[in-house]
Amino acid sequence: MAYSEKVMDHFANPRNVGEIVDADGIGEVGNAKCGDIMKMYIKVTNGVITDVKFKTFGCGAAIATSSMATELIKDKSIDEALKLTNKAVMEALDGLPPVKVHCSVLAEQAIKAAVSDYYTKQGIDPTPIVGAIPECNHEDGSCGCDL
Amino acid sequence: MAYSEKVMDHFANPRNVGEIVDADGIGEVGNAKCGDIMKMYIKVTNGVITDVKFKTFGCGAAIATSSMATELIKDKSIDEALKLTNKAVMEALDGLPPVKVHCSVLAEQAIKAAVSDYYTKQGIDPTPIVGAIPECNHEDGSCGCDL
Amino acid sequence: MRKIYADNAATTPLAPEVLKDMMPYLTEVYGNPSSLYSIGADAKKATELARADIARAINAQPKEIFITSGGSESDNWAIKGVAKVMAKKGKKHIISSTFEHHAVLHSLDALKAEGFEITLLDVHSDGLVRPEELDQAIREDTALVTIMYANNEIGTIQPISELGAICKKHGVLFHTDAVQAMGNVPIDVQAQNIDLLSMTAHKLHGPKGCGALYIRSGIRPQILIDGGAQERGQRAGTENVAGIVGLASAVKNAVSTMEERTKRITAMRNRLIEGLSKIERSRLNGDKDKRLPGNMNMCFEGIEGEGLLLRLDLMGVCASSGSACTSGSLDPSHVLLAIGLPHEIAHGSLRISLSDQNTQEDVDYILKAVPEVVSYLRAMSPVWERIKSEEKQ
Amino acid sequence: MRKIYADNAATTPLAPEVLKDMMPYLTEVYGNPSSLYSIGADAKKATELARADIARAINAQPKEIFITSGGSESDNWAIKGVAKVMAKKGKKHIISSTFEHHAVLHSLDALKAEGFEITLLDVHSDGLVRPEELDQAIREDTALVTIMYANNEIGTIQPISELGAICKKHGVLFHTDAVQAMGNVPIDVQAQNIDLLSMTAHKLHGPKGCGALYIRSGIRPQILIDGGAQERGQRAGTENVAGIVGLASAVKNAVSTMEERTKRITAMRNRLIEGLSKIERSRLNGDKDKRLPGNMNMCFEGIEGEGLLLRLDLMGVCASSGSACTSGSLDPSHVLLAIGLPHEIAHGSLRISLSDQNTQEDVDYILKAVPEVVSYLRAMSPVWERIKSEEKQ
Ligand SMILES: Cc1ncc(COP(=O)(O)O)c(C=O)c1O
Ligand SMILES: Cc1ncc(COP(=O)(O)O)c(C=O)c1O
Repeated sequence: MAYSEKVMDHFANPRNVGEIVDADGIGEVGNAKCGDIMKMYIKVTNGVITDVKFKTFGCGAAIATSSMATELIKDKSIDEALKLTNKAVMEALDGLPPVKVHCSVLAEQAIKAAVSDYYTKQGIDPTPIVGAIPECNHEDGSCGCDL
Repeated sequence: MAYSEKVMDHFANPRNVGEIVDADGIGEVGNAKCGDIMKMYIKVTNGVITDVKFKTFGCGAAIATSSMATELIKDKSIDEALKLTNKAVMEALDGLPPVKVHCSVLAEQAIKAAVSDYYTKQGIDPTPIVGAIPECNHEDGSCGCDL
Repeated sequence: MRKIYADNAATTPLAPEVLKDMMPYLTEVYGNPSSLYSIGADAKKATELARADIARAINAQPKEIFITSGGSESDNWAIKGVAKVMAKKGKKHIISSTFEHHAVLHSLDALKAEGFEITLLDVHSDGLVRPEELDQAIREDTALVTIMYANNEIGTIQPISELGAICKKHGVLFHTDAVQAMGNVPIDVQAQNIDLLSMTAHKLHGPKGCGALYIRSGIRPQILIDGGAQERGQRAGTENVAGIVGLASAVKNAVSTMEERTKRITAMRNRLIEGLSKIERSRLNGDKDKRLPGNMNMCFEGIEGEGLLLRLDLMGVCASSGSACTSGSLDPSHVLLAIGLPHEIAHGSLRISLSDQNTQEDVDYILKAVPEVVSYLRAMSPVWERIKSEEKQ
Repeated sequence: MRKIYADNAATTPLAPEVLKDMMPYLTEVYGNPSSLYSIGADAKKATELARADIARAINAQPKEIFITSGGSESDNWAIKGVAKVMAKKGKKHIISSTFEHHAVLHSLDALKAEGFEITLLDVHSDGLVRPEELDQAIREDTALVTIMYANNEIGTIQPISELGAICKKHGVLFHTDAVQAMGNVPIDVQAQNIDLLSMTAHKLHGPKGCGALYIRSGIRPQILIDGGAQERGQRAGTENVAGIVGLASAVKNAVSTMEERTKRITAMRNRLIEGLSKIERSRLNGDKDKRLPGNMNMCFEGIEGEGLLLRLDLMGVCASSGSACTSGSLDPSHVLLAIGLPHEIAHGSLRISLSDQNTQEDVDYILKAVPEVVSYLRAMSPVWERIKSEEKQ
């Protein structure tokens, strides 16, 4: 299970760690039972994500994908952020071991969850825009893990 | 399958190899199918084995036991020679690997066969004196091998 | 950067003196031990001396020692081999424990698929089976009891003598996986009524790829690897002469230095446990005393094991975890679940396993590194955040 | 005294350059390949590079190479593992040949005891199976064909491509024991339709105790050694990293030097055969041309093999024999009996197997030593005496 140098860099020096006290949207996905939880905070100004922070409980790949995902959506419009796929996160990290692909799925979902929360707080129903975010439940495979 | 030094000595420099052209008794035991045949020649004067020679087709232990057996009966009375057991041959050689014990049995039998032949040539029925010498037949185990 | 190897339960460095003993058999004495000529006989002699050394270490006879390729093969052979033979007598029930090594558990799974019935004894929260529960579990049709001597993750040492006595009382064969125990605790197969025992060289500074199975004289498990007449016809394959010599050398070293060495290692291990127990919301896994000298296994709430290991690696410390992530499966270690830990907590475990090559300075360094890494990861953990906020309420 | 090792079919000296490749993994790179930290990752990388090298040598993919403890384990796993899986589909018939290695024949015996039916193809007096006989032997319920690539005693090389094509035509799995062939003949599992292939390191100047089984992608023999997730979950046990690296190094060397090396060895071998054929009442065993480069196997009437070997050893020549005595059994080699030799003659066989490390001077010496020893033993042989006296009549 060898991680790429990019993964190790983002694990060793994760970008955007922390919380935003007055966040406009907060999303949390994952499940401690499964061993990974990601929580993402966004600050939105004029439809642009001007700041983003994360907290993650999880393995090296979970931390690295969180870090990379925040980098990829920072200063991007919400629309662009919603287009970010787990594949793009993986590619930006020069790949992930097969058993770790689910971490990139979590990262994608964490962003969607934060944006949903932002819309909800704005009084807008997020579902038509963001779609449903599946509950992570590794046990019945419904979390969408690639495992 | 390690041979003792004594075995290797008697294999490398076998004593009493050859034949006695005017032998008083000749015994042959064993079976080429089984991989060993011993032929023993004795010269008898006044009930004493004054000369003995052997020819052997067989493994290192077969050659060494032949050699040692001839040494042990040379200049001995026929009675003494008949008392030589395979165990005594083995002991004189500092032991044999378990799978080679049958070689010492063959040596004992070869002596008996030669003595039988001597008595037969003297017009004496050898059976009461020497006993029956079993045909070597490894396949049905009747050769008395210790295997 | 300082490099500290503290994962000796996973594997150990080959000891230089063991390698030295092996070298002739990797160079000039290359003969096949089954060959007649002198270079083969020399190899043969070496394997037989090695066999005697291994036997002596556990109070067995040389002819009761069978060389294998390691602990996994020994476990498979012992368990499947005895099961196959006993099945012919109508005995198809096997007793083991919930936290055995996978070499045992998966062998049992394979037998289950063939119609055997398996009873796994509980190891309780302290990681120890209860002899009386074994006593009760044994049935008329019990073919084998297989319980590990010491656990590879949490290091707990089972009451093997008592278990052996119970097996003897019932006339049931007793196998123990002593892969982790060998060299760390005194073993006497006679006194302890052990019928079969697995060991491997690479856990005690011997080479990888060589182990042994002790089989009490008179017992004949079905052959796992059929073929040539090696190992008295019970395990085929040209002998790994250097490996066998290495195994014996390692066993001999381990046994002869056991008392003094384990005392030293235990002291270091206790310092680690004491020091790291000061971390809030930490807990020691497995009984505090009935454990292998070098084994420390703790959980730290709010963090996940792989992240912990990787950051320790960045600081030069090689350790291990029962974390799911390290094994490529999503479930945390079956061992930690077996002692009753909830998944969330089982994910945050750390195993440090010391050997003779570790020093007090290593311990000092680990005592500094682990709290640092735990703090760092907790600071970024939403789980820890929740724990702390629940504490305040 | 001159020392000539001419028993390379039994085992080969570890090549110094192979040992050199292994040394890092016997010293500083001691990590467990399953571990996360860097010293484990380095070991992992080495095993994966090795796997790729081994795969390349037989035109397979790296994921089709599974490391084992040697040829015997590979044979057992392939044959028993495929048999168990195919039995579930109602296929319980296996085809092999009469002169396979015991690792194959005894695996087949074990399966026979479990209700499998075994057909052994005749190898005829030249030591070669006839493809048309395989074609006829295959049935609806044939689970597996296992025929060795080259024989270990008489060196004959089977028409593997034709056998593979026949298996493919019938949709039957094809395993070959290539322990002796590996590195001596070009092997292409794709072109030759080989589904499973056994190899071992110690026959080609690699270390003892490490081999491999090639398993074509899509085939899943039942696991022989259950446990950890090593070898993609198919063969448990902490990896013998040094052994794996040594196997790959040896395979790579053998394949890259094959053409030139085998030409040289074949020339020496031919000189031996020519020279020793001048001994009266001698005969070459196995086809003259379709044989391994280094293999010479001859019978000398009137003498017994062990005596021959021991006297050659006294003269510094290490060789081998299919004689009963060398193996501790009373029957002569099943291989020599399989090609139709009578017991008496089969007892007097001599196998000389050359490698790259032998020289023309070695050949000269052997050409002098063997006739001398044969004469000496014949002079004291009652069997020879009889042969000569019968000649006169
Ligand atoms: C043809 C053949 N198959 C299998 C084996 C067994 O290999 P190993 O000794 O590595 O188990 C050998 C050699 O001993 C052999 O020559
Ligand atoms: C308790 C236990 N049993 C069995 C094994 C398997 O041993 P090996 O890796 O030598 O096959 C191990 C180690 O991996 C172990 O810790």
